[in-house]
Amino acid sequence: MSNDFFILMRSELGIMLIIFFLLFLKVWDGITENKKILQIANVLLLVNFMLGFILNANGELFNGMFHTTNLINFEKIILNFGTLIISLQAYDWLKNHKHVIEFYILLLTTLLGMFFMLSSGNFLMFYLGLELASIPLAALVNFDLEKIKSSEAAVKMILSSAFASCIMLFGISMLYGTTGTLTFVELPHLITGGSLQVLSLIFVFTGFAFKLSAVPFHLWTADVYEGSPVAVTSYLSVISKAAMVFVFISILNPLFENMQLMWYNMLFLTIVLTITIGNLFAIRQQNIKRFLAFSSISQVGFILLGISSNSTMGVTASIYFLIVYIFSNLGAFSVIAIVSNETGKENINDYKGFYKTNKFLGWVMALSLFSLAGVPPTAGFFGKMFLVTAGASKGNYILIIIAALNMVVSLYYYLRIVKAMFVDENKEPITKVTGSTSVQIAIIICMAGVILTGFASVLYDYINSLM
Amino acid sequence: MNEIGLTHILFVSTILFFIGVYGFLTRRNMISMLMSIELILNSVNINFVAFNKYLYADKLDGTFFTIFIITIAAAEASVAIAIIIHLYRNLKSVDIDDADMMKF
Amino acid sequence: MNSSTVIFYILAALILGGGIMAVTARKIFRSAIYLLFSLIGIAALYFWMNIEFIAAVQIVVYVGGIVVLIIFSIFLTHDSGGEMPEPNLTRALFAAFATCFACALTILYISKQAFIATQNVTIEPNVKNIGRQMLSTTDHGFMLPFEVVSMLLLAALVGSIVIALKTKPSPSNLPEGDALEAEKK
Amino acid sequence: MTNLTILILFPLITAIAVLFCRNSAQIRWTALAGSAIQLILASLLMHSYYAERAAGNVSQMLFESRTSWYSALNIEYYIGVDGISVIMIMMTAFVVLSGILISWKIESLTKEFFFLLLLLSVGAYGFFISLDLFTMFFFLEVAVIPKFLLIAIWGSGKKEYSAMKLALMLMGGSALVLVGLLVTYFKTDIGNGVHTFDLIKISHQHIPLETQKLIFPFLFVGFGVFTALFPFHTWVPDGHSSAPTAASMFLAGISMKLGGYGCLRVATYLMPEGAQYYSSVIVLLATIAIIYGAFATLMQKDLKYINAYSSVSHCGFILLGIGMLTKTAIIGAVLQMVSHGVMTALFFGAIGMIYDRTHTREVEKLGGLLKTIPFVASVYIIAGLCSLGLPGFSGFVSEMTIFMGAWQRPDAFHRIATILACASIVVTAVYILRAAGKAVMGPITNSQYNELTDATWTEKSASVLLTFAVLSIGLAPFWLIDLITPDTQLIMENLARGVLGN
Amino acid sequence: MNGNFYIALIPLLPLATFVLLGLFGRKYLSSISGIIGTLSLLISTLISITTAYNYFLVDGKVNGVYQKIIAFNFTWLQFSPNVSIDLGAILDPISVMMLVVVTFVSLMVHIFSLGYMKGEERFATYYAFLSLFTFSMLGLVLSTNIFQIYMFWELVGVSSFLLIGYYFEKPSAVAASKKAFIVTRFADLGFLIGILILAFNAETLDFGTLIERLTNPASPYLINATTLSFFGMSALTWGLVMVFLGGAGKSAMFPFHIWLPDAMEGPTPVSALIHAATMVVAGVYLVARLFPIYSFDVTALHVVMYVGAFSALLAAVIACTQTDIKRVLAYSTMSQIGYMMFSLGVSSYGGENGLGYMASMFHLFTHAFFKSLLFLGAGAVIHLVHSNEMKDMGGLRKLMPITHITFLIACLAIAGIPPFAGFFSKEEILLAAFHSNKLIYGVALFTSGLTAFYMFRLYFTIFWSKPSYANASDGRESHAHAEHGEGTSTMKIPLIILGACAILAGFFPIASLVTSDGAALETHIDIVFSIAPVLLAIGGILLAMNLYKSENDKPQKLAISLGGFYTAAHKKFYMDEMYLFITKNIIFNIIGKTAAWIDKNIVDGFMNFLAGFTALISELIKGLQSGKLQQYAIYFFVGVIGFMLLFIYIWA
Repeated sequence: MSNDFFILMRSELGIMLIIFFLLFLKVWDGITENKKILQIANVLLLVNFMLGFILNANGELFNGMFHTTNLINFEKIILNFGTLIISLQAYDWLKNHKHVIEFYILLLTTLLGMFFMLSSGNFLMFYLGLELASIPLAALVNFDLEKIKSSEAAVKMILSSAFASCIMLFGISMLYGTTGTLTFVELPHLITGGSLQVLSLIFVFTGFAFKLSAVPFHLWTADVYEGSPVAVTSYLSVISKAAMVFVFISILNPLFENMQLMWYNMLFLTIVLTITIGNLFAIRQQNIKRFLAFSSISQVGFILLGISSNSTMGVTASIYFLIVYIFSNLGAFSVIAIVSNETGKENINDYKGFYKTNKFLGWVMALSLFSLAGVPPTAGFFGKMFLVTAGASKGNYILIIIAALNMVVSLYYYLRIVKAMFVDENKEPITKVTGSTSVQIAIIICMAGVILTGFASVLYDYINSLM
Repeated sequence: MNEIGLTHILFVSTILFFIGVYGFLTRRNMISMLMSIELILNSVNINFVAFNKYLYADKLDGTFFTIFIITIAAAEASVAIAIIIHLYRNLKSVDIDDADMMKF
Repeated sequence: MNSSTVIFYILAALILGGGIMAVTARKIFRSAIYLLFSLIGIAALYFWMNIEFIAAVQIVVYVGGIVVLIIFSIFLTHDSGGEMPEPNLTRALFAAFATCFACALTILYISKQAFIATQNVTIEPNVKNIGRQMLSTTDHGFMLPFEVVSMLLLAALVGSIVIALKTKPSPSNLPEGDALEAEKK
Repeated sequence: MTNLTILILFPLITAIAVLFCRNSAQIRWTALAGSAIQLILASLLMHSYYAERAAGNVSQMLFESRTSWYSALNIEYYIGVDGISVIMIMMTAFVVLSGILISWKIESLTKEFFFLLLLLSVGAYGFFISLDLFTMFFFLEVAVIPKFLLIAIWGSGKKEYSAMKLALMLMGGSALVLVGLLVTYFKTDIGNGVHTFDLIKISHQHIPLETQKLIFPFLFVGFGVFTALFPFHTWVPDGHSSAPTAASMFLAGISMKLGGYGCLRVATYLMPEGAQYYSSVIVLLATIAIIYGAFATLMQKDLKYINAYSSVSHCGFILLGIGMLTKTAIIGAVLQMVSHGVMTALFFGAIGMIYDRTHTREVEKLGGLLKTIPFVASVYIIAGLCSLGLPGFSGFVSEMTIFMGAWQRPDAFHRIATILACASIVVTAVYILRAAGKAVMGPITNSQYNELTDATWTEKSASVLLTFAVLSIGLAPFWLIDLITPDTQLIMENLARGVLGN
Repeated sequence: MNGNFYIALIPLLPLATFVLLGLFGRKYLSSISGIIGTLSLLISTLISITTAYNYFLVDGKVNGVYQKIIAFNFTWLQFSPNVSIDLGAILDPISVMMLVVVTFVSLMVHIFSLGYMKGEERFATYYAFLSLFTFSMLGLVLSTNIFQIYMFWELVGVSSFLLIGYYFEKPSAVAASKKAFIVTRFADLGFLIGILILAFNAETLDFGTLIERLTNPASPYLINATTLSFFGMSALTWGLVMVFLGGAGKSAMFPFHIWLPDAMEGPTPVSALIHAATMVVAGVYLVARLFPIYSFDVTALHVVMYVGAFSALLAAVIACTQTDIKRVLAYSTMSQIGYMMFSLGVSSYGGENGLGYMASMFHLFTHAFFKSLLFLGAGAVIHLVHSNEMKDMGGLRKLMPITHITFLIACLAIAGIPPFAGFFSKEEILLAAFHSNKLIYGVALFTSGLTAFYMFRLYFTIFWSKPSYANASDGRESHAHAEHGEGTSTMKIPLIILGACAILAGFFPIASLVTSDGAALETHIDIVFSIAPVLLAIGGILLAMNLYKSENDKPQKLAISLGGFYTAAHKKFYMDEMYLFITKNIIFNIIGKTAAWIDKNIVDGFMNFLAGFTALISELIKGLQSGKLQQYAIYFFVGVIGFMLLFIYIWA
């Protein structure tokens, strides 16, 4: 226990400190005004986010249960950043909510869970992190307390995620049974591809697939996204997903290196299904959150495509894409948050004629959607290109063709919304909405990201250098 | 104890696992589903303990895993029950098939 | 066939029987009781394996905690005595078929697997060892997970409280049918 | 004029400047000034290109500049021009300027309209100067969304359907291109297993025959979708006819050329053997497009549909020229791209002017416009005459070059294809004259037409500008030929390297 | 004479006029545009005459042969190192002759139009178009390159289109202009393919080189071109026939003649210029230009011959039945060009055998004068009567004496009555036919009789027939006409000049100037030989006089007695209907509609189907997302089992 402890665990410690501080606030009862609390929380998150940059350190703690590298540190920074943005965009919603502090405690706990998951050195820590990241999340999903949809979503979320983690646990137990260890360092040599290990790979893989909402394990996603409060939806679709992707990257190949062919084939199947089915469902959605749920499912397919390349290129591309994805998705969610909060409208049809009344937000939404669709000059184009490039590096062209064609389908549904906003007539368009300064800051950051990330190769190079 | 080895225990746990799965897939009462989850978790626990006991007794990894799983199961159950009850207040039903407002 | 074996089979029967009854019983309350039996059986299995600590935890947490929680919630949802709705027949059949199939497959592979026990010095899973390792930060210490779990429990607590606090649903947010129902009541 | 980046930066800056304008007059003038200066820049580029060539610079690409962009993937921002690009840029500048002039009267969402137009032009300029396939692809796709929005917002008729169809089909095309590019990329090796997107370097690599056979269709069809390759042309009629005038001009004039340029520069140049292997298929499809497009045009009743289908037919010539794989034919194809670019822009401009006044594009409803709006009607007739390949206009030069080149393939299949292609010029005459005869000549069908006012100064300048371009190609093709021939020679040399032989 | 760049002025002056009048005429130069056009053409004409003078008399022959002189030439469009389209000017006997004819006739028409078109709203445009036409025609004549000729060919076509459609508000004029353009364009397709064939085989487009390469029996190009065969004809034959097709189109030979009568919708002076004297002989000129090659290929030459002869006969027969004076003249034009055509067809290259060639050129020369005279005369008549129909005319000789006399001269000339111009040229043609092919001779002879008949039918109907125009039913209108008189002096002067030419042109020593090989050809008028045609012509005239000199019912009776044949001829042997059927039913309804249908339903349908199909699948699988959690769990579990099966049993 030395200085290392504080340096290596600074993100976790920071989050914990914030949690305890907020608990203190709750108990102390000194500050009761929501706005103040929100401001404090945002500032704290900002500080925590900054903290991530100060030092880079590789190392492990607790006998290898906790380890961190530059890459993991960077991933945590990304998650911190996303959480900060979501916190900013949730301002309008939370300022009238009764349980602001609880919201932050739960939110930050899940974030903490993700951090532990990222830094986990064995399956135990991983599992704990996973549960820490999902159980409070279910409570968060239920945070629109008076909305029945919110509860329904929460039930669906907690039951299905419990089911999925059970299945995954079963796989982990098998793995333990065949290897005798749970430590990531020791496992790769012991995993040889025996038949029980195949089973456990399948169980673990499906567990991940569930969390990543890859088809056919995705079915909970849309319902949960639709029912959750906007802030939680964006958190689920961005942060939670990003964290799972990061973990998936650091577990899949390092651990199951000897079973590469097998998991590649699994991925192949999953990617094809995920991209296609995600798209097919996205086409028909009417609720904009639900729509983004399916779109994010399809996006996950692309991320998996990058991961499937099993190379530095693929990992870089995936992480890069996730950053872009955070910008674009949060951009879109910011608009949805404003609209939903001020008018309560969440249907795509409600967005008809949106551009007439809200030029700026219309463009924000359009740019975000273009970025999600992978259309230049937005950063999404670069992200998708790199993913597909990475996917192609394995020489599996069928996969690339399917992915490329699905990009066309996805363009259709993104354009459908753009069309609704820009072209369609509406007798009662959404009135002019602005949102608070905090949301606007979030929007501006996202838009800057969407436009600039692609052109500046710095980010990509930096991620690449972390490998 | 010679005859009853690890494998038998594993059989029991595996069957229990799938009983749990069956329950999860068929019981329409949400609380029942939660109970099925507990069954599954218990089967996993048996696995971990048995492996630890019979194969890898040099460390206590499996045992600890079990302890944590039990803890988490408790936490999960509490949150799940809270949510179910909350939903019940609005929906006046604990039938999972009634919770299908959001679909397609 | 010695006594230990007999005990094992009895325990196995208790566990599995309890489990099966728990997932098939038509009355929810009975179902909970069967679950209790099954869990107790598992605790007994731990005793049988000479892992008393886990067995104790099993009884304390599961039997004393979770099942009680479940039973409470059954009471809270008012229909503890009532029959549960029939499971959807096709769904049940399909699930039965699928689970049996998967179960058979898994068992097949488990039986095929040759498990090799370690030859290293064993550590007794007694309370002392467990306690020592649980709070140690080095050398197979589980201090960190312990802390993490405590965070989880804290969060679960907070979450449960927030959600379970009674809030009045505003009728406007209910679907039409439910709104009507809510008004009636 | 040696820094090519200015060609994309300038329109971009103009586009952004447009966003900061306060009223529509400012917007128009900014856009006009920007595109006028862009035309000057393009002319300067051409001038310095000539000067450089005259000074004996024989390198394949001039004014090259490269900056490492995504170094991990060896993606570069690599730009440069050869003769072909130079004239494409010139053409684009002409069309953009006149498109802006024609759109002078756009009243709704003026700012967005001009912004998107300029953005579209950025895509085109960038595409033509890129020498890195990634960059090229980037610019190719940049142009898609502005097209969608332009049609969907300012269009007419079933604009939403058309816009969506256009965007999806073009995206589908670029998806195919993407697959092709990626496979190509991974087949290249410039040492140490490093792959490259560098067009020039790839052209020196020997991509295995099997790969070429696999990939050429992707690249060619992908780009082909942009240039209305049969049977992927159906976005053309709907898209063009629904688009606002300037967008039609851009679409037919510039955007369809991106495809042709890509087919030539990427597909054929990089995959010489693939091109030879699939040559007959291309010729077949192109011939079908030409003939079938022409016949389909015969039955159209809407001025824009007529021109759109005729674009299918005319762009078939581009593909035919490329597919014939003879030097003359390829020169012809390039000429056809330029020629069709300006010609069809003029045509759509004329149609737009007619529509603005009469509010109909139905041939049957129009009539006698030559009497009431002689300028507009004359422009329509001039464009029509150009379209049907009248000597003195650009169409003649390019079509004849393609025919001459095509005829050099002596086997019966290519002969028949050539003859059928030639035959299309008769059909072209039929539909052009039918439309012109009914719409602008003949008695006045609607008494309201007597009240119409003739072209405004902006419309006049746009027409004059494009007519000038059409005529300058048509009357003095030799300067273009000088520009194109050396580069075509290089393409031919690459083709000759192919083991399949000709 | 190399470096005689001033030749370029001949076409460029009209071009300049066109640009000037086209751009500014309507607004600024409306009143003086006629003067400008006429003056510039006058200069052109003078230069051409000077050129002709220089060429024939000053430079003269080298070794007894007129040389081909390339006045200037520059590469316009390089296809490949050998093959390029050049723009240049060639001077040889036929081009020089044509220069003079074109500029001269055009000048006459310009002058005539000053009066005829006066007061037209688009007066300037008219002169612009006339200048454009003159420019194109001159460019065509001067072409050094087969592709150059094609280019100007098209330009001529389009100027013709513009001029026919001059009265664009008349639907019939628009239709006629379209028809003219499209029919000739269709023929030009043949021309283009012919060019491609010839250029491919000779690897050049330059006339000189082309002729040299394809006429030298030892040249590999020729051997190649004659051995390659396609459907039983050699490449060379195909090429030549195809080129002839183009010529046939522009020269209104059967079966492309249908546009010519309709083309009379244009202003009458235009008809005189384009559809009588200049453009329509372009086909003849083209064949003459390539004659050395044609003479090598009997098949091609036979095609020329038979098509020419058949057209001559057909047109003459139809002309006898038409009632629109301009149409009669149009058919007569077609018939006369048929003469020129088959005259080329019966000819062969060089020396005495080249008689047909010479005769053809001679007839072209003379025909230009008397036919333009006829048209201008008709124009004057129409100007007065405001109608094209014969029935509206009659007894005009008193009202318009000058027109009457000049018209008569022209009729006599075309009928081949000595000593008028037509007699001499027609004589030569008949002689050439007689020596070569008796069948053709017979046809020609019969046709010449018919010619005399229908021309005088026309003459008598217009100028005699009714006792006096003043007695016509509508007195008030006739009074107006009477005042109108013969029009301005600008209209009369050209008639007089052309009348003089129609008399004198026959004495022009063309045999020594324009021959197939450039060497002089000895010709003599064989009195005995001339008896038959002249008698036949006189017979025709007498018959016409008998029938039409005064109003009577003999023509009707005759028509009835001829029955079906008359009707068929009157209906132009139903050619228009046939074409209409083909275009309307086959091209439009069958091919066009099918193509449009396929495009809309199959090709586009497929794209829409793809979209619909995607949506359909989306609809079909929506049940997956049923909202029921257990269903989701089952799918999840099925996924797990699926993976198990796949990866344990299939992909293991």
